[in-house]
Amino acid sequence: MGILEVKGVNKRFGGLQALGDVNLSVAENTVHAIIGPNGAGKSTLLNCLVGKLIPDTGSVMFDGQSVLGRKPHEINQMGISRVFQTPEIFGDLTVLENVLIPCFAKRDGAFRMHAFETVAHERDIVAKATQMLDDVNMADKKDMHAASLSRGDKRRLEMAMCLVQEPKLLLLDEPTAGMARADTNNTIDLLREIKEKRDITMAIIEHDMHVVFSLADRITVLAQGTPLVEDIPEKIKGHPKVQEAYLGQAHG
Amino acid sequence: MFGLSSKDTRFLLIVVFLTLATPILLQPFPEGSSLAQFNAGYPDLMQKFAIFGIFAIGFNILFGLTGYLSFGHAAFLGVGSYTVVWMYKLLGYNVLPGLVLAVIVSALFALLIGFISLRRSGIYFSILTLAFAQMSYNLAYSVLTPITNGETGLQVYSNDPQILMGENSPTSPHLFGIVMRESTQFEVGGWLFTLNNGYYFCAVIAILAFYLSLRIFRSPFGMMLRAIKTNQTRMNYTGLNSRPYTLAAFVISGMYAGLAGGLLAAMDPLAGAERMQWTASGEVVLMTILGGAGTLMGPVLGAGFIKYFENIFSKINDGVLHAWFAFLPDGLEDLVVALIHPFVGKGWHLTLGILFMLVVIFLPGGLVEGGQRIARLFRSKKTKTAGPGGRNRDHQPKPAPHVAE
Amino acid sequence: MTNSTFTRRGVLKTGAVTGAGLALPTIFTSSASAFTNEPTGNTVTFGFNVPQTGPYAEEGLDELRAQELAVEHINGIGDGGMLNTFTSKALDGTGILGKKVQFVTGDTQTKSDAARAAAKSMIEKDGVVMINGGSSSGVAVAVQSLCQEAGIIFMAGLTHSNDTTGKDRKANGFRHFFNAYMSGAALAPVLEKAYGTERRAYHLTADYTWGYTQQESIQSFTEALGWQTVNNVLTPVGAGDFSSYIAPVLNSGADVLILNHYGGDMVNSLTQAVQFGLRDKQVNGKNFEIVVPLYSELMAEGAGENIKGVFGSMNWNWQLQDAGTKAFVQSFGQKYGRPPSNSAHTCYVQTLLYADAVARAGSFNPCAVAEALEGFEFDGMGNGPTLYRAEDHQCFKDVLVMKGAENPTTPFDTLEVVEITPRAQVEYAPNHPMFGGDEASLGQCNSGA
Amino acid sequence: MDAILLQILNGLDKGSAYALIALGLTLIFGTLGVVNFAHGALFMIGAFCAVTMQRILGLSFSQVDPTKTDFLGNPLKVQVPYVESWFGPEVGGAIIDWSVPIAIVMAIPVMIALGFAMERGLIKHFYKRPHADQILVTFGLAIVLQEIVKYFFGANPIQTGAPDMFAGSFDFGVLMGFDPNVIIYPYWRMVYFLFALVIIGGVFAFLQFTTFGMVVRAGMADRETVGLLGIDIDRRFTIMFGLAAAVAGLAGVMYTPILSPNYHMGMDFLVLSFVVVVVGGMGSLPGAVLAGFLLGILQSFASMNEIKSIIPGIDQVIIYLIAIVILLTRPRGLMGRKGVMED
Repeated sequence: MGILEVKGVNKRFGGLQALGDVNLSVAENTVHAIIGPNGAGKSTLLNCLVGKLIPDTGSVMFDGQSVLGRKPHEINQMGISRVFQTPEIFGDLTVLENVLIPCFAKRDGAFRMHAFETVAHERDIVAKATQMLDDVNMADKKDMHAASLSRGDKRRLEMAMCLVQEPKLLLLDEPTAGMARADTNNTIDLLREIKEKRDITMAIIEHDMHVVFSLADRITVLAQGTPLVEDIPEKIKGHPKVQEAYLGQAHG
Repeated sequence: MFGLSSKDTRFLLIVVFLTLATPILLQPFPEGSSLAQFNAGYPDLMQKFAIFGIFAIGFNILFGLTGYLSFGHAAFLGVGSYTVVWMYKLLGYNVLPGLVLAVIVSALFALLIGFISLRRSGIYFSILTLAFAQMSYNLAYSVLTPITNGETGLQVYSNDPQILMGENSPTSPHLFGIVMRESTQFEVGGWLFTLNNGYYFCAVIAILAFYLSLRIFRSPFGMMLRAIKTNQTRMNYTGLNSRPYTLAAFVISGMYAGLAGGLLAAMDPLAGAERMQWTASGEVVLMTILGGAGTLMGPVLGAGFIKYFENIFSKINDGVLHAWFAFLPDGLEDLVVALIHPFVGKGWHLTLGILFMLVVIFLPGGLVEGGQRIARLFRSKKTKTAGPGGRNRDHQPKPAPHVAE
Repeated sequence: MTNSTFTRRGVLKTGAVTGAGLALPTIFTSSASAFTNEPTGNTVTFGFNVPQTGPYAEEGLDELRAQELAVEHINGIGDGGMLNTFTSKALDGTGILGKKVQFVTGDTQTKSDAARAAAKSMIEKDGVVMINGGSSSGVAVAVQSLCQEAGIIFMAGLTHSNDTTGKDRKANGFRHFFNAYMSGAALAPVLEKAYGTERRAYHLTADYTWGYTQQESIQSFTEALGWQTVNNVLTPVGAGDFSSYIAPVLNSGADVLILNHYGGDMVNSLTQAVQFGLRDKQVNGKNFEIVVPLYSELMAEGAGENIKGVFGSMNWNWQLQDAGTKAFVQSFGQKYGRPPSNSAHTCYVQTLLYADAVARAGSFNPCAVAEALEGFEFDGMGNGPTLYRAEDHQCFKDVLVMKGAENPTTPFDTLEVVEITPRAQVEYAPNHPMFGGDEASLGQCNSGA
Repeated sequence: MDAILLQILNGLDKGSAYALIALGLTLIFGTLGVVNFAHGALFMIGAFCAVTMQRILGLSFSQVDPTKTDFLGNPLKVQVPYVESWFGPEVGGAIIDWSVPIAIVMAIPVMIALGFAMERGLIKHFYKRPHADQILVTFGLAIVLQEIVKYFFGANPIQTGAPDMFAGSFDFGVLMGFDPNVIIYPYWRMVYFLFALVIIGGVFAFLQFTTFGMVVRAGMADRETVGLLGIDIDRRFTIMFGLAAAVAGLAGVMYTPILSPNYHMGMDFLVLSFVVVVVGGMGSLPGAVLAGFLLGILQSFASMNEIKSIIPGIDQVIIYLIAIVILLTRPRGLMGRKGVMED
């Protein structure tokens, strides 16, 4: 029994079958990659997991509970954090504040009227956030405007914001999309480090085979909205069906 | 002190000092001098500064922090005023019950409007709030005349119950016998200063309101609100429900507005329906943007700026102009007066419009940015003389602009 | 140290010269004052609170012209205007009680709040002893109650609602202008003569206090004639387009449309009613007619030729032929190149009446002034013999019934006087139910002491 | 039935004005992404073009008429318009009578020039600024414009009549078999409605069938991409601003016989037109037109006595009520696109 269990999920947009009978199981403390060509339904699947879309049929169970019908913030509170394709951070806030917010969310839940406390007086939380920034090597930038960070640093910051919540499951939506090779390698290093240092389950949606094979414990290949195969990376590499699906676009 | 950092404490103390010294600071010109026209240290205007300051501070908690632009906050102002006057009519002239109730009623009203309006964001939210406020205004002006006394404005009549009125109770708004419109005056040389009870009552409340807003700005709650303004998607995927946060901000700012409206009636026992019109909502938007949205002091400055114009510039008529330029030769005097004439007196709107444009074009951060630029100019001069040590400033990573100042 | 309810200026504003106030190194000067803003120097300040911005700005401008002229006449500048024809001779053109009059102005914006703020500023900052002006009843009532609280005299400008001297009457407030009741009383006989007693009236009424009182008055008078009231429809203020209110009128069986509108609303509703061709129609075998109970010159100018033949009432008109009117028109016309409007007239007269009352009372004390005004009978101000009634501070005088002129030669004679309704015909008891009944009371005069 | 027909007719011309103003507002918003609070002022300036034309055509010289006297008792100076003395009272009078339609000729270049000047001189610098700044600066501009007009024309409403030919009203009722006087409709309002249809049709045709229009529509959908194609989209957007100003101005010119213009009429229409635009859906041209007519007609219905007697004051709040209902049921208005103006 995995921490995330997707069973028989279907999703149609008008006449288009975006997801057809998707079954997926992500085991605890593994890195599970979902790959597939453009339009394979990877993003739709992800959106079904985080509450942005509701599947037409099927079930999505996380940690023994259904996520269906819950709002994104509720699902996050269950322990799923998400990293976006283009980093979603609080641009107008400082780097430290960016990390403080998930800390508060973790401690206080989805809403708390803490209008009469002072951020600076929440020493535990500030310490935790500072420690997290230290972990991702951003401690020296903690007073900078998040919007003025480099793209790599934004990604790093977003990752820190997710990790500081100590999620049970971290979803990554093409974390290296549009990155230069060097940046991609940095990201791979960062993720590998996270994987080694923490007990965390990750589900990665990715285009870039290099990233996938460097990180994943298991891989699901999605094509036209249906899982094609699921296996360990070594088996996937030479799999004929995968070759077929990726024909002509082996590396995105 | 007061749960604030030392910098904020200093800031607060400066604000307290400025507020308490306002009656003196706003009378820079001696009585009888030709510039006395520009003195603003008379009770009504000072009260307006404090009250609209409160209104704008509250509005800024919503707009400045969350970015939700409400075009209907005047409705809460009006509700606050009506509540207070109704309390005068039913209970008596003590302002306290009315003010407390004004805050409660406006909070409920804001809860209702906010609950519905916050289902949408952006301009759709603005139009929803505008629609509610305009409906309130139109109804208050006409159909609800039995409750609001319509165009004339709600006021106290001699046959009202006023059940708490004793034999010797003051017959105008008071706080346990301290009558709001009483003043103490003193003269120093040619200067005349008026210390008005009502003003100091408003000033104390304004300081409390400011302190509260300072605390909110520095609180996790305030940080959440700023986060909503920046990125709601991330907010939601961080496990935070933005709706109750925005609703709380909306209600808080509605309470500020209700308090301000209540104070208007506490200073002057009449509540007019125009207080709820969209122009009044627009005014607080302009005050906030003009001063600097999202900054602590900006909205207060903006409020002061607009009220000063409305009350001082509108009173400069041709007679006054002629008196100023009487020293010029006749022809020149007439020419100068004719040139200035369109901009003052009944033309004060024109000047205000031009200033709006100038400020927003040249000072995108509002008046506060103007102040900061001047301060920076001052500072850079200082650092130049202080030697090379100060120069490093510019090369450090740019710190996030602090929301204070 | 002085404790005062409303500020009083010990030091005078006399232009550029800084007088004794600066020279004396006094700290904590104290001087007891008998009443609010007691003038101590050789000048006294009036406050003219008129709409300078907003829809009635033009009317406010004309009021301001007249007030300025009145001040000149009181101070002995110019030809003296109505002071020459005024029956009371207490004013001699040397100011009031030896003090020169100066004035400050405020902008009411035709909003109660703004008007009160402007009035307060004039009382607190400029130390005025009297406020005059205004162009709407809401503003008048609001400022009147403020003056009552402050302890100064309010001489209302253009305010036509019954409430101003009815349920909202105040001891410190005085109204020279006529009211909705008088309009009804004056119009009814003329309407009877012109349109007969078998008429069916349809009212369009501005949806606010003034509209209600005027509609109530006109309805009661026309019904007394035997007219029926088909309907009374409330229209939003500033609606702009009244077509959806006007269109159903013809089919309602009504043959007279009564427009209880003022200002821009009146210009638009009348223009649009004419555009709908109402006045070319026949209903019940009679010509369809339109009545505008309250006229003003500026609105008539705005409505242009649409007002031809439309009846209405006015407080005063420059075309009157009495000596007072002639003197005022001459004086005003010389200075400004145009004849005065009736709101200008009422503000001018009110300023003179106040000054005269002070001179007769020998004091600026508002209570003394009020006493001098109460029950004061005078003539020579253009309205014939006039009484300032003590019970409600309303002036009683002749009322003019006007009609849109068929062939105006200048922009100023768009209206012509049809009848001068004698004062006796428009009088009523102070406790008339439309004026607050027995409950209405002036309260106590407040001098602010 | 007849009452409903009557109110539909009345709603049409009110709706025409709303639709025209909202159309211009949406053009500016859709192309430039600018919230233009000065749009009402443009409508007002248009109306004052008609007033100006009336004044120009009515330019007069004085002739002393010794038989009459003015209010001061001096001999009356009669004002004789130049056009009447040039062309004779018949033709001259007719020219003056037609000053509102003639004003269109003046309004088009004036409004386009004003639009260009506004866009190049001011709005251009605000594309990248927050909407709040745009609101403040255009609101300031609106105040300035209206104060300038007030300075020259005063605060009173100014009568600008329609040509005599269009005076009076047409009896639709008789045409449809009702009694006379049941459904009457002024000729000028018909003219206005037709005029609005022509303008709206013209704008849509322009955007639909010209290359210029196609580029602009593409730009409205995705400005950056069009910019990448090497098309000078900025220049076209300037022209669009001029066009929007002209639409607002023409709406104002032709509205003057219905509503005597005064300097603050722009502000009166501003709030309403924003409600219309938002109800239609920000950035949607058909939405703006649809919402304009819809709100106009519903407002007319709400003014009916039958409805007012059930819900007093409904005519004063109907527009806002509809706006609330529509925005709560259709998050982006009637025809709004996703993601526009939601931040």
